[in-house]
Amino acid sequence: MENLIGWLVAAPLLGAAVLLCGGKRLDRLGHWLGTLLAAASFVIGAVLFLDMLGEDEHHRAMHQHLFSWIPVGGFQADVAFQLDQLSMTFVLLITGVGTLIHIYSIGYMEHDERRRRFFGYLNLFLAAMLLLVIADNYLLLYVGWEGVGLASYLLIGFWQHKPSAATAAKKAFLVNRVGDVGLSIAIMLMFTTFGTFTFGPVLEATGETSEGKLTAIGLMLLLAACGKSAQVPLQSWLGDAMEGPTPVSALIHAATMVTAGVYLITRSGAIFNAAPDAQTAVVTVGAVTLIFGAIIGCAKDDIKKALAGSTMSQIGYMILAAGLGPIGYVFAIMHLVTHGFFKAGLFLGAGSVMHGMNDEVDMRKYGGLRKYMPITFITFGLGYLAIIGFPGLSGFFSKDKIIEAAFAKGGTEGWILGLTTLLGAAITAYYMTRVMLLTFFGEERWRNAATRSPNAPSAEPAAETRGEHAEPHPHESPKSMTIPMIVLAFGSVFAGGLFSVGDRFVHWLEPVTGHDHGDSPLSATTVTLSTVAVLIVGVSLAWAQYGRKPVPVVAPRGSLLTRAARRDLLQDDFNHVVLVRGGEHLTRSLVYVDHKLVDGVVNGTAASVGGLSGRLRRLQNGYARSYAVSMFGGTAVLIAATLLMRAV
Amino acid sequence: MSFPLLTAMAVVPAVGALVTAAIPAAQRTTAKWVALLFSLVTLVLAAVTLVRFDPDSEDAYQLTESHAWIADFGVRYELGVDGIAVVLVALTALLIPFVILAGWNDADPPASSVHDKHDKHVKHEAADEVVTQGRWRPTQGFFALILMVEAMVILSFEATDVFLFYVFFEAMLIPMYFLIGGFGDRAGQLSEEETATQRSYAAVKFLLYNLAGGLIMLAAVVGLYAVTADDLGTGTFSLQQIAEARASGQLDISTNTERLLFLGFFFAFAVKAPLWPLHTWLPNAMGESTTPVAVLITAVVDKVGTFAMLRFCLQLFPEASKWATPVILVLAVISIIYGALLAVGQRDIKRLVAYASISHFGFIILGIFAMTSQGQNGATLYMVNHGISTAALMLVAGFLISRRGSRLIADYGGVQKVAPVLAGTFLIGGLATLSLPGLAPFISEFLVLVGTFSRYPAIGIIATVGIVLAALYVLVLYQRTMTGPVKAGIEGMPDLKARELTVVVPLIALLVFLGVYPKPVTDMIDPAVGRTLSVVDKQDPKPDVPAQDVEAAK
Amino acid sequence: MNPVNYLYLAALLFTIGATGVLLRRNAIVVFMCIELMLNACNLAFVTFSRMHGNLDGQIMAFFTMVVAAAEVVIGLAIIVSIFRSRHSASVDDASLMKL
Amino acid sequence: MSAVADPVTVHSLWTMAAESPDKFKAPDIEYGQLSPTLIVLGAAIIGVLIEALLPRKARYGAQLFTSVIGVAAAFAAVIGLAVGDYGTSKARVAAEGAIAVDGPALFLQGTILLVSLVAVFTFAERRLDPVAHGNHVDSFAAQAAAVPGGEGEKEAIKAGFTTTEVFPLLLFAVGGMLVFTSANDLLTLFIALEVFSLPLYVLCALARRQRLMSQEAAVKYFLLGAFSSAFLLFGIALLYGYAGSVTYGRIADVVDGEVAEITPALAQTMGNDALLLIGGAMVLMGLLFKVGAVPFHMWTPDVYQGAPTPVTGFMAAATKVAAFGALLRLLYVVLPGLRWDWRPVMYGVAIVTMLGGAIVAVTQTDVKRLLAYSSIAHGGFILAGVIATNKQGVSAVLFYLGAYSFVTLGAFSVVTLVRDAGGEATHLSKWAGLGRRSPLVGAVFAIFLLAFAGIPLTSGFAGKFAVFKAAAEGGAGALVVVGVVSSAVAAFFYIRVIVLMFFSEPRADGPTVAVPSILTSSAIAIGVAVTLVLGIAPQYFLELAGDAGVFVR
Repeated sequence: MENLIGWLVAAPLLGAAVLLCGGKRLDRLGHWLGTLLAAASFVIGAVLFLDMLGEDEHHRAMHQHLFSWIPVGGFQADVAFQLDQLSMTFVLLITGVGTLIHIYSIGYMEHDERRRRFFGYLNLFLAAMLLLVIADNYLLLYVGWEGVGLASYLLIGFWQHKPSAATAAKKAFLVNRVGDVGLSIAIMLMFTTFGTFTFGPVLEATGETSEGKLTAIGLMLLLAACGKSAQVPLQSWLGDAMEGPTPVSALIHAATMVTAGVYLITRSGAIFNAAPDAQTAVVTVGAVTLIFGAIIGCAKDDIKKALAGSTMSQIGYMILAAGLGPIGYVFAIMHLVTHGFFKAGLFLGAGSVMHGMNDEVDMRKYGGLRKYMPITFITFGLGYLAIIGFPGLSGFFSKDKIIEAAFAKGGTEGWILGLTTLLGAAITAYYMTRVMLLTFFGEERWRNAATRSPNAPSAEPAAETRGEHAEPHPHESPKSMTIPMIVLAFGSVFAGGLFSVGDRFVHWLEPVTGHDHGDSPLSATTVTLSTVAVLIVGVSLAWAQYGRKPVPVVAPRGSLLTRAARRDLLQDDFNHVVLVRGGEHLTRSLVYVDHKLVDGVVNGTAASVGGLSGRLRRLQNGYARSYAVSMFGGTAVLIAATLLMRAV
Repeated sequence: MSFPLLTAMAVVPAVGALVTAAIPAAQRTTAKWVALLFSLVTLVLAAVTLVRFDPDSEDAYQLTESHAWIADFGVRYELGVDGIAVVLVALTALLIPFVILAGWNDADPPASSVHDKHDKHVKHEAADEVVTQGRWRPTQGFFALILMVEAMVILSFEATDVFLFYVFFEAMLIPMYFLIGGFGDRAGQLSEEETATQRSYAAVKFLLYNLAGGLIMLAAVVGLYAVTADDLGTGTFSLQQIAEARASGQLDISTNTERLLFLGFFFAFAVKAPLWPLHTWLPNAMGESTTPVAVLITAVVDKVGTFAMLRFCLQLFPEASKWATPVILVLAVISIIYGALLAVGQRDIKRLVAYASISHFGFIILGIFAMTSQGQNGATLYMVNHGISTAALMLVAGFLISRRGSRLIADYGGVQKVAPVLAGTFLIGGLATLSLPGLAPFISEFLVLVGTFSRYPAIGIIATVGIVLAALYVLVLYQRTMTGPVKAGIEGMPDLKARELTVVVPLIALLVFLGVYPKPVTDMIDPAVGRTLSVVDKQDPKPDVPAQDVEAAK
Repeated sequence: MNPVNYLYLAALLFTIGATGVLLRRNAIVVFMCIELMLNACNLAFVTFSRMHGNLDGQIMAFFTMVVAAAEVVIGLAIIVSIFRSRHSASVDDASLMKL
Repeated sequence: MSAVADPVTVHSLWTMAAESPDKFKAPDIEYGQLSPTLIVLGAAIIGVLIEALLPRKARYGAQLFTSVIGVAAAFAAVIGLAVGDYGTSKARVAAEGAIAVDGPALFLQGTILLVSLVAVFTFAERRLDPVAHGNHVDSFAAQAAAVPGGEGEKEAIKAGFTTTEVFPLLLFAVGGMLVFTSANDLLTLFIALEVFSLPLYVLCALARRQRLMSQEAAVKYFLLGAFSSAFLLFGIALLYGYAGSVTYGRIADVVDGEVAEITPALAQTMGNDALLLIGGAMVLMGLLFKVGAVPFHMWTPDVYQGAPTPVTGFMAAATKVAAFGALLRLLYVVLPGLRWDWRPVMYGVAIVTMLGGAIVAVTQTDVKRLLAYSSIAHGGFILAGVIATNKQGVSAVLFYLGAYSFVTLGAFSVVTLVRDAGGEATHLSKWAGLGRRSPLVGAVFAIFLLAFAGIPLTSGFAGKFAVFKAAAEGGAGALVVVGVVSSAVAAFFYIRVIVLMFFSEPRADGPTVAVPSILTSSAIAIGVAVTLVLGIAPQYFLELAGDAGVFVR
């Protein structure tokens, strides 16, 4: 059974290879092949899952050792897999949601002549992501880590002919690279500290070494997580990443890849538990990001960017939870899973809306769409309720647990975190309601908005293929797209309950992550009530603002905060001024230095020799007598020198 | 005495050069095929060597050959390979056929016909023989020179006699010089003779730089002779003899002398490698020469420099090497960052790759002087991987340039739209260059970093920053050339042809294979590296909490 | 009288000759100065010969004279030919080749 | 004391005559061991007779024949002596101590003779200059006495006169050089010097083209040469004054204070080191002038440029060999006792010579001047070997001289080929693109340049390595470093020429490359062959030079 683990990765990898190398021949059925292999790997995952359930909960981890990868002296890296409950959770999420999104894409990418390649990239992503979660050592994880980075690079930049897309892709990769530096340094630290970087031994040995080293490792891991999971300060790429096709945003930039950071931290729990300072850093990052993202979410008029902001903020929740240590890990993962469902659902919904609206993304040009695309409306609606944590839906359970855990951290820290999370919940309710209202309620602002507003991001090329810029005719999307949405909607509704009843999820993960309840200053019910309360506040605020009065098609100038938020809270400006400009100056001056200084020295020496030569040859003035002089002088010197030698 | 495999490996291409050069002007195509054939034969021989080579054997050098040569100079014709050399020889033999294939049409007239007499001279043929073949044969010359370079490079990898090594290390410059100066990719932005001037400037710069390095090394070589002559009675250049003599304490070099000699050797290798601040010849040389030649320079010839550091600097002067390590490491790190930053700032594709190479050589040298098994394994592996990846990237770039007739990045855009395969291969080459996990360079780079970090954490961390910059220059290059709207002059650009694919695909396949399963190579290198380290007697730093012990404790 | 004085004289003559070579322009005069230097040498030879009481020095002197004669032949030939083509015997005029 | 000195102090060949007839003892001359010199000089005399007796038309052939046979025979004789171990075990002082027959002497004589043989070929070349009035002409003036451009010259040319005297002149010069390298007393040294200098002065004046420059070269060479020989002579006088003898061995003994019985006079002069030092310095100066060492080098560029190129080639090659031969002998046989005095001085000379030659050459624009400066720089390298003051030093110098002389001769022969309307086109700018227009010439010249630059696998490298190695062993490490630096500088201008020949566009009015007869071609071919053989498999010749490394005393 364990030998199946490898196939989890192999199947999609095979698909990617075939689709990308296959060439035009595969254009017609390429997407089916891709979907099939994604499904295959889901099935394998499911089989392994059932097998795992059979085992007693402490011996569920499975291992598969393929071959020795880099055997160099003391440095032994293997290609080996470890599939425990934590990995399994991810495997199911990835392959499940992945497969759905493959199906969705069949319809969504129908009109794109490069659809085969798109599916190739999707498979590549699945392979890398699965490798990331089933690797049994950090180096192999690193391979998956960068692999998903590559896949996301390729997919964000899928419409390469759009400069904006190409730039966004590059930005995403670069920012991720910064995170990767953290990961690789962390691995080096592990190697120098423990002489290995395999999960088992490393996590076992954490007790033996100094807290300082562990803190260093922890911080480096956190840096990596920030890059991949778009946490402050490395969050800037996620918004731009929305340039990619919507299914990509749903799969990579909502459900799976961006949560890799959470996985990393949870996986390395042992290290963080032993390094409180690192944990504090983690929770801080989480807390900041969850507010930061939420604020951005409130300001964006681009539906996908608004959702991106929300993603950031939700992952902030998870990171925060993971930072809480054993009290939080489980809920981090649980929220991760539920979020996977409803956020993917929301994105697919958004995609469906755009699909029906000539790829218009500006919510101010939507409105009243509920009667035109009912299925989308319902599924999206359910996702909406889930994310704002409407009691009974999955988001409610997971987020509520995190808030409890935050308080349970105890002390002032606990209070701060708890209140932050509550505030976050309120804002979430606010901006999601805003999205909902702008899109599906209110008057139909798209009616006379024939030409798209200039400031809206240029649309996906599928539009050109359909080639109409006239007034949109909103319509429901094809089955291939709606079915996945429906399935996800089910997930959004029931997953939470399913997990929480009888703490199933806690028991499932406990053997891996460990769990304790902490001592919350507030009773569970108080927390729940306050959650509901803030929820209501948020919703009603939003309704007051967007539900009652008509929404202007062109965005009002808005408050200072709003304007800042529209520009990702000035993060981009910072990047531009400091990094881009500064970098350009640096490189330009270096080029100059290299040419004038380093090279100059060389050419200079040559020149000076030439000059010297030019001066010396003047002595050769053609007059025999002057030659005689030099000879005479030479002799004199010769004699003098000889005598001198004797004298001294 | 068994079949002299190592000599054969050098003789075959040398003969090939003569034959190729002798082919009459008319049969240009024949010349190409002959050259390719000889390079392939060499490749086969290299394969045989790999098989015959036994990684686990006890003796330092295998397949050795030894004949008297210049007794008065204490010089013997001594060949032998250790795990490092054998791998690099294989790399050379492997790359040359691709270089030849890639340069298939680069030297067809009109091109300056320098080499004609030139390889004449390189071949050391009696002058009157030339009379029989008066006319220009640029193509023949081009391929003859390439083969000649191959022969000399292989010999310098195999030589276990310092003098013998030096001879080919220097002689190699001449054919290279004519390859650089004699053939340009007709992609200059300037007029014909402006490019010609640029080219000859580049060629002269290349030659003088390396000659200067070589001459300084010559002084050190002479010094080495004097030293050995003093202590051993008769001067010798044989690596093994010297090593044994040092081991037995029979030969002991005073600290200062050793340091001076070391510097003499190192300078030459640092120029060749090239190490900041001695690098400025490389961008000119790579920028002006045709892409195959550029590949020859950076992927093959320059490796001799780094290889020689590993074999000669460390093994002849272990103490001095340790003494110089801090400075060298700093220079290496500067190379890494500096090269990468300049690569970002380049407007010319080939110069960009050149600066990227400078950055990579920084990594290699870093690995060598980190004096850890990971570092040196990584460095050696890096030489191989960098050879392959740069070849892939540069050759594809060459195909691109030859299509558009320009080296300026600004002249490109949206290529992926018209030539997706070209763009794809280019991207893979680029990803290899930024050492993406799963492709070969990642492994070597990571090993180098780990190796450095485990002994010099600070330097290791700075060097790690280099990987971000690498991503920057590669992706910027890709974005500007391949993506975005199709630029004027790009429309209707043909995609890769069969010949070009046969060049690129195997290289990429190799990159992937070595990225996933480098074990065969590392198994070759590891023992040799271990031996080198024992010569400099350095052990890897121990982890402070070896996890195994912890396991055991539990 | 002390033979050393002859040596001083010889040295003096030699120096005069050398100075002449350095100062005079006319090729013939320069040449004569060189002859003077040679004769200074002769004087030195003879003096030393006398001091050491062996004849080597005197023999040397004879040979020097012969050589000087030979030099005259060659020298005058060259100088005359150059004079005929340039109508000047100044060594400074003959400076086509320089730098 | 009596004017008739007692026989003890009278022992040199020259003073035999001073004996009263009854005691007359005929000097015994080892003709066999002197045969090389005798043969060459004999051939020279025959050459003179030919000039006197044969009709004009017949002379060229006859002269060529005589010279070739003479030189070849002399070379054979040298080989004979060498085979007869006269270079090693049987090495001795011949002709009453006037001539030394030992390893270095034979090796250098052999080299000189081979070089001269090749030089004879280049002298005899008659294909390069355009046919004048139906007769082939060589590179020598039709009638040296005729005024340049004057009527006389025109008639001479019409009449098809040629200066076949060059052959005997060459032979006399060679004879002088042979003696020069083996002279074992100062008088012989001086005579030999003059014997080979005087013909060279004349030869310099004989160019067919650019006669003004040729004559100027001659006059400069002559005046400066005479000037230097005057110094040499005075130096000899002082040494004689110091040691009371002109024989090397005797002087050496006196210097080392190992003389049997010391006459009061000797005691007095021996006490006066000034004599020794000044004398030694002046003799050195005379030799350094011939070697062309800075600061006694200034004649070299002008003379090399003005003289007819075959003569230049001969001078550059043979003179250097002879002069270094004499220098070695002087320093190793006469003044070893003074090593600690002259070594530092020579050190300085070597350094300025290497650097000066290389640096000034960088900005030269005329091929012949360029080669002149390069020969100066090489002189510096050889001096480095001389300074090693050990056996390796001697053999290294011998080897270097052998290798270098052929390269030089070949290079100058190539120069004779490149011509335009005004004769040889020696200005560098005219050489642009030469390698493209005529690959063969370019290739060959490139080989020579690379050999000059000391690129491995050429004789230049082997020689340079040998010299530096010896210097390093002789504890002159600094010289090696300077040498390396100056070679780097030198490399620059050799490369410049190659770039010019191959990487720059040929000029429309560029020179043509004359197709030489077998004579020059063979000269060049020999040059290339030697360059490559000594480059790739030098061992045999190194051994040869190694065995020849010991001076007899």
